[in-house]
Amino acid sequence: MSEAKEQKPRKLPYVAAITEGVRQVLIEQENAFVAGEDVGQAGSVFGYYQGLFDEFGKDRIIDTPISEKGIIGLGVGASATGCRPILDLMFMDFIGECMDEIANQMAKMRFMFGGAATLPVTVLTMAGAGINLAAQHSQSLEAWLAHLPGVKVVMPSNAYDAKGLIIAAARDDNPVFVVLNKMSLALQAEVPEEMYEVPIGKAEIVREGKDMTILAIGRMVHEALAAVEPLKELGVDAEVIDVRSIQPFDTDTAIESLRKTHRGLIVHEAVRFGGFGGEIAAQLQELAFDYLDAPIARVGAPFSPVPFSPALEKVYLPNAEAIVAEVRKTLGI
Amino acid sequence: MSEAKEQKPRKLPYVAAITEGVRQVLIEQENAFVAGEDVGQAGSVFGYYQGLFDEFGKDRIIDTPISEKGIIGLGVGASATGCRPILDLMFMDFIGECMDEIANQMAKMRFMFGGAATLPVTVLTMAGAGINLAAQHSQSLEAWLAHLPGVKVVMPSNAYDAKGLIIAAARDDNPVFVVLNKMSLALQAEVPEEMYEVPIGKAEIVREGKDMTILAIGRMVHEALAAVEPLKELGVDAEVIDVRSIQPFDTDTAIESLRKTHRGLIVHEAVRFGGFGGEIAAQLQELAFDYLDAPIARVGAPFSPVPFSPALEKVYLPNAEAIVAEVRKTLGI
Amino acid sequence: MAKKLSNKILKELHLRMVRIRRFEEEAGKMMENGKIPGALHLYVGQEAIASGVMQHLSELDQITSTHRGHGHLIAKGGEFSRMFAELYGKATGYCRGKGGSMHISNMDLGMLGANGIVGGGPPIAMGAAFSNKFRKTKQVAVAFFGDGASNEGSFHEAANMAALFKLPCVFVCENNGYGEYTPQANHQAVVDVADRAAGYGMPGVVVDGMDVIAVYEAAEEAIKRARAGDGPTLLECKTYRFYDHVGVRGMGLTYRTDEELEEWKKRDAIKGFEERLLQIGTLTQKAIDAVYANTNAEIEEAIQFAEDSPFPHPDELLEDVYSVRSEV
Amino acid sequence: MAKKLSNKILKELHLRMVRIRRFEEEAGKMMENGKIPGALHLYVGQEAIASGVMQHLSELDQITSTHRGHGHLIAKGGEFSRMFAELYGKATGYCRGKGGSMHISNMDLGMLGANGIVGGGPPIAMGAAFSNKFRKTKQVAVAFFGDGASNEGSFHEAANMAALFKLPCVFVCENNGYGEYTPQANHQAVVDVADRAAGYGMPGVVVDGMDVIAVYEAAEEAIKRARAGDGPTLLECKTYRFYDHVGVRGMGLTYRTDEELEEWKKRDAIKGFEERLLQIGTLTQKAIDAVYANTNAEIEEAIQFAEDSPFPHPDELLEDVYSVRSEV
Ligand SMILES: Cc1ncc(C[n+]2csc(CCOP(=O)(O)OP(=O)(O)O)c2C)c(N)n1
Ligand SMILES: Cc1ncc(C[n+]2csc(CCOP(=O)(O)OP(=O)(O)O)c2C)c(N)n1
Ligand SMILES: [Mg+2]
Ligand SMILES: [Mg+2]
Repeated sequence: MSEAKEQKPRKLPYVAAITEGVRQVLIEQENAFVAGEDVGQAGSVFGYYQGLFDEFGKDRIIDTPISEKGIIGLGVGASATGCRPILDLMFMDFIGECMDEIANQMAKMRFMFGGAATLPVTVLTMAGAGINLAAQHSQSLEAWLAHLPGVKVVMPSNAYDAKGLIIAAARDDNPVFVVLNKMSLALQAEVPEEMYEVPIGKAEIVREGKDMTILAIGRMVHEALAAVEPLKELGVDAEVIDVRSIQPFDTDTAIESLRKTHRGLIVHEAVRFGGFGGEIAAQLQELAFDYLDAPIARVGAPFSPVPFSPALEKVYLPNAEAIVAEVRKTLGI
Repeated sequence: MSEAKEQKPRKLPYVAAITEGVRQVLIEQENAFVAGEDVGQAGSVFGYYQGLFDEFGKDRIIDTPISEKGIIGLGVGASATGCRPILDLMFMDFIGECMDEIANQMAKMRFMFGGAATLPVTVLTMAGAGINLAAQHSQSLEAWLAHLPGVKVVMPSNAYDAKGLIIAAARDDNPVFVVLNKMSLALQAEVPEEMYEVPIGKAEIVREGKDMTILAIGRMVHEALAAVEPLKELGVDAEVIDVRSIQPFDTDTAIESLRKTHRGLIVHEAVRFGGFGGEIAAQLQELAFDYLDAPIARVGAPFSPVPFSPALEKVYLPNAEAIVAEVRKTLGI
Repeated sequence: MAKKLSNKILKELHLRMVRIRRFEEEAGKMMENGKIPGALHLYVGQEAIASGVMQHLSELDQITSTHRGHGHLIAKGGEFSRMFAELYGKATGYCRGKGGSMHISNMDLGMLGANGIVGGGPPIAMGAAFSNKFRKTKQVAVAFFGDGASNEGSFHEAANMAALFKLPCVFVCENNGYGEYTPQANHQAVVDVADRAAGYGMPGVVVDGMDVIAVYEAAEEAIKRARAGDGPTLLECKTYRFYDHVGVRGMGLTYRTDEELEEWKKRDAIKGFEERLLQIGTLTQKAIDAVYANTNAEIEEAIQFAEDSPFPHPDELLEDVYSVRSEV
Repeated sequence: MAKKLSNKILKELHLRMVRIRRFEEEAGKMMENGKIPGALHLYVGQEAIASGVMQHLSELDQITSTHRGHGHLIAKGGEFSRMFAELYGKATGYCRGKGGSMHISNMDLGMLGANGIVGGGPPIAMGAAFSNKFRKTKQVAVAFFGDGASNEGSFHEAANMAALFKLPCVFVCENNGYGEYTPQANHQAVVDVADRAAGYGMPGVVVDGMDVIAVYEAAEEAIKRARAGDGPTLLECKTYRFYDHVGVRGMGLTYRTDEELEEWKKRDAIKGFEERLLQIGTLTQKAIDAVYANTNAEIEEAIQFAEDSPFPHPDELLEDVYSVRSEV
């Protein structure tokens, strides 16, 4: 991310970086289009397609009915026959509406056909809690997708990665899910104007440290960074890794870091039990067993649906405090 | 399981134990009914409702259209209003068709309503590969459900547990998924005639050993047992635990075993990456860190859809050999 | 119209509508004042539908609602105080603060929940109707849903099963012409959602959703039919929402014109109904004023209740995920 | 009928049907002989539909199929040898042995897969049709599906979107009266699936699925309409399967009577068609015999090919899960 990022000190919010990434893909790939609910004139309820309808017209920015099975089906059929669809699933919570089309068709078609089908399809969807949208508009369900051979899954934590991962996803010849975060829409970062890719399957060390590796997913990267100072005060120099891609998962970067720090912690916003952190922890303890001075710790949401009340959602959401507390527990400090 | 099981040396196959469990529930609970595709006169494509249609009639054994969303919706609405539905989802692979109804309605209704709704609903569904039914009729997707606060998930490996867990599930006031296995339908076990429960949330030690804890899920219990002898020859005295319930997961039994054996391995038929084994491994290494002489190992299916060809499915499916190989790798023997 | 209907019913219909309207207007204000967090989908403009349908239902009958659910709960007998408390996220709310606007519900009133999932309601209502038939009660279950929701597979499956099993169920489509910001013509190639009924083998009826009597009468027939064991009906009510999709002024999008809004406002179900009630002498202006005054007082009290109520204690988070098992 | 149609077309229709029939009969035998693993849903009895429809499609047009998919692939030009090899699970099969009967497919022929998911096809066909329109080709996409599948939400969403976008798409419902072991009357309250078309704003047509000419003619109109940019049609073909739901004799259930089967067999699409062709002189008995003889020879060869072919190498398991990324 280093080079491209430093050329131009232009800052963009996450939401605009998404727009720019999609826009450049649409210019580059004539068979690319965007399809989803209110992606057209409304520019998405999250605003990240603003302007695209006016620029590309209704044939390439396609408002669909409220039909998630239809949207994914459209993407499967169209991608298998020469298009490069960018599908919009609005809230990730709606993924259950079309999980069959995702899991049994999109993910498996190539394999079932012995490699004869290629599905260059990108799906954007919005995860995360934090603005009191309650149990059906706040979930982080990436673990379901990560367990699904045939799709890739990335989760950009910042504007730079959002644009770069969208471009990489759209250029990839496989179904790629780009799981966005609604609390991050206004987050600014330096974003080059030109097209660039953030490689799918590569984690990024966003802060170096020597005492503990914190692997954070999506928005939790910022919470991990916010925990760095308090941890320092406890004498723990944390290395923070932005996982970025959960399928493929960048095992190497994680293991290399652990060899140095001997301690690891995983943070995701998803429910901790059965979340992707389990996969990471299982891998790390297996591959770095001899380096570990402490068990791999995990921070995630408690085992409950996301509550509506601000008083409860605050308690529900993993944050820097929870990270510090978990580190203290794990290290007994 | 000991006492009840030994009273009567009657043997039943898994398939008949399911029938008996469901039948006794229907007799006990007047507001219980079975609903699903071809559960009626056909008695299910797996045969486990044979005879129930004749005994209980079409009002209690209800053939539905091919409408998985409808079936789960029926169960949600009916269980919230005084019925105790037993729903049949046929192949677990179809769960994506109704994942929204499961995840956003069934699992969350009680919580979203502040505890005001109670959903005593049981879902039976058939998982597993092994008979060349290919990618869309062979999956083990329990990890999706385990990550879902609001539902319970059990996976009986034998006839005794199948009956006892179905009865426990039907008497439970929460949504419970009973994930069955199609390769186990003919497996015999001693099954008492009377009603009994196998407690949800309790694992069972099916073979005691002192060198290594093998936690096996569903049908893999039998593969783990088949690995006991070859492991003995390698000098490893394996303790085999039938996980039985993955939500809630019986952490205590697992940890206690690990304290004795100092080594652990998890086996499930589901794809290894992102599977429930990750959660177990993460918990075990965290809670038993100081007891472990080796990393927690995992055996699961490779990262691919289930292939059709017998030549490939054989390679795909985890088995005793794979368990032995993993133990050797983990222990360096 | 008014000939057939007693003054009592006319007054109740009016009261229901006013209660919804005033609740929603105040809820919108409280949201804009930053008092109500999250997303609020208001029912202003569509009051005749909930009111006309619910007039036929008792607390034993069930309904499923939508993301735009306050009106349904009010018409079903919901208390303002516990509703406002829920919108505020307070422990005294109907859902103990866990649900909020999109999941507001009350099982005792047979209100099986607003729903954040478009199309989430119909399968549940069908299930409740199944239960009613199974338990041999005379209860009816009504599913409210939007024009947009009629494109979801869940509606299709629920409708097919309800018709097949002849369930005591009514599907009430509140066709307000838009799914979010997408006009109906851009989400389906039919003008009448009711045209879908024939494909399931049930009657489809189109009714003016701005006319509470028309809704009342059509609902009467559909609910009677359901209660008599003759199966479901798809009742489409043509209506319009006066506020934006979410909140009052929404995102400021120009997906519909001011003229269109004004046209529909001329047909405001409440204003028109009040004129007729005055005309036929069912209500005097004074009586109407009293309805508003009482309603306003109740709202004021309810808001105070919500303001004064405590937030849920953090420990409550993990409650209500599971029921503690009870032996049968 | 035959007046309008050239001998060439009549012969081709006949040939397609015979090829399907004979393939299926032999596949059934091979399954019973233990040569073909997994589940085999055979198309015997329904041949007129695939044949009549596919007569209008080129290899550029796409179809999606069902669990009962061999007939569709054969009619679309599938080779027996690679099909048998796939059913056997051999490396030379159309899917390299990874798909088997329920996923048999060939992208080069525009056959986008049999599908193990009931209702899996229509959304994909709709997507292919969308692609055709987007890419401004003249291709048409046809979705085959059963009466049972018409109750799945996926059909509903696909039909609605296809009609809304006026896609070059045809929905062919093969109504064989049963979804597995459940008669149509127990899975939907309508007699004609085609009645659902009006609810989406597309024409619905019912045709005798045992009459290849009737199917041919109805399909012609629907496909022309699609190709002309006038949108989709729902074409329902009434038919019957002569074998059981799965395999030949299935699970031995008594969900349908022998009499019913015999009634339908009297209307066997192939036998009836042959009689007419003999009558009008399009084919002589000798020519008909030759069709069978050639087909049989081809099948024999194909089975030999399948038998002789190697199973996939274990290393092939992890191939084809992902495409190796290619720069645009
Ligand atoms: C399954 C699902 N898809 C999409 C959404 C986002 N969404 C919320 S309301 C809405 C529009 C619903 O339109 P309609 O059913 O007509 O109801 P209305 O808002 O007009 O009352 C959409 C698309 C959702 N909540 N759930
Ligand atoms: C989503 C889904 N639900 C259920 C099944 C099981 N199943 C396989 S074939 C079948 C019957 C399909 O009936 P229909 O669509 O009429 O096709 P037919 O078999 O009659 O050709 C069923 C229920 C499935 N494969 N997929
Ligand atoms: Mg609407
Ligand atoms: Mg059928």
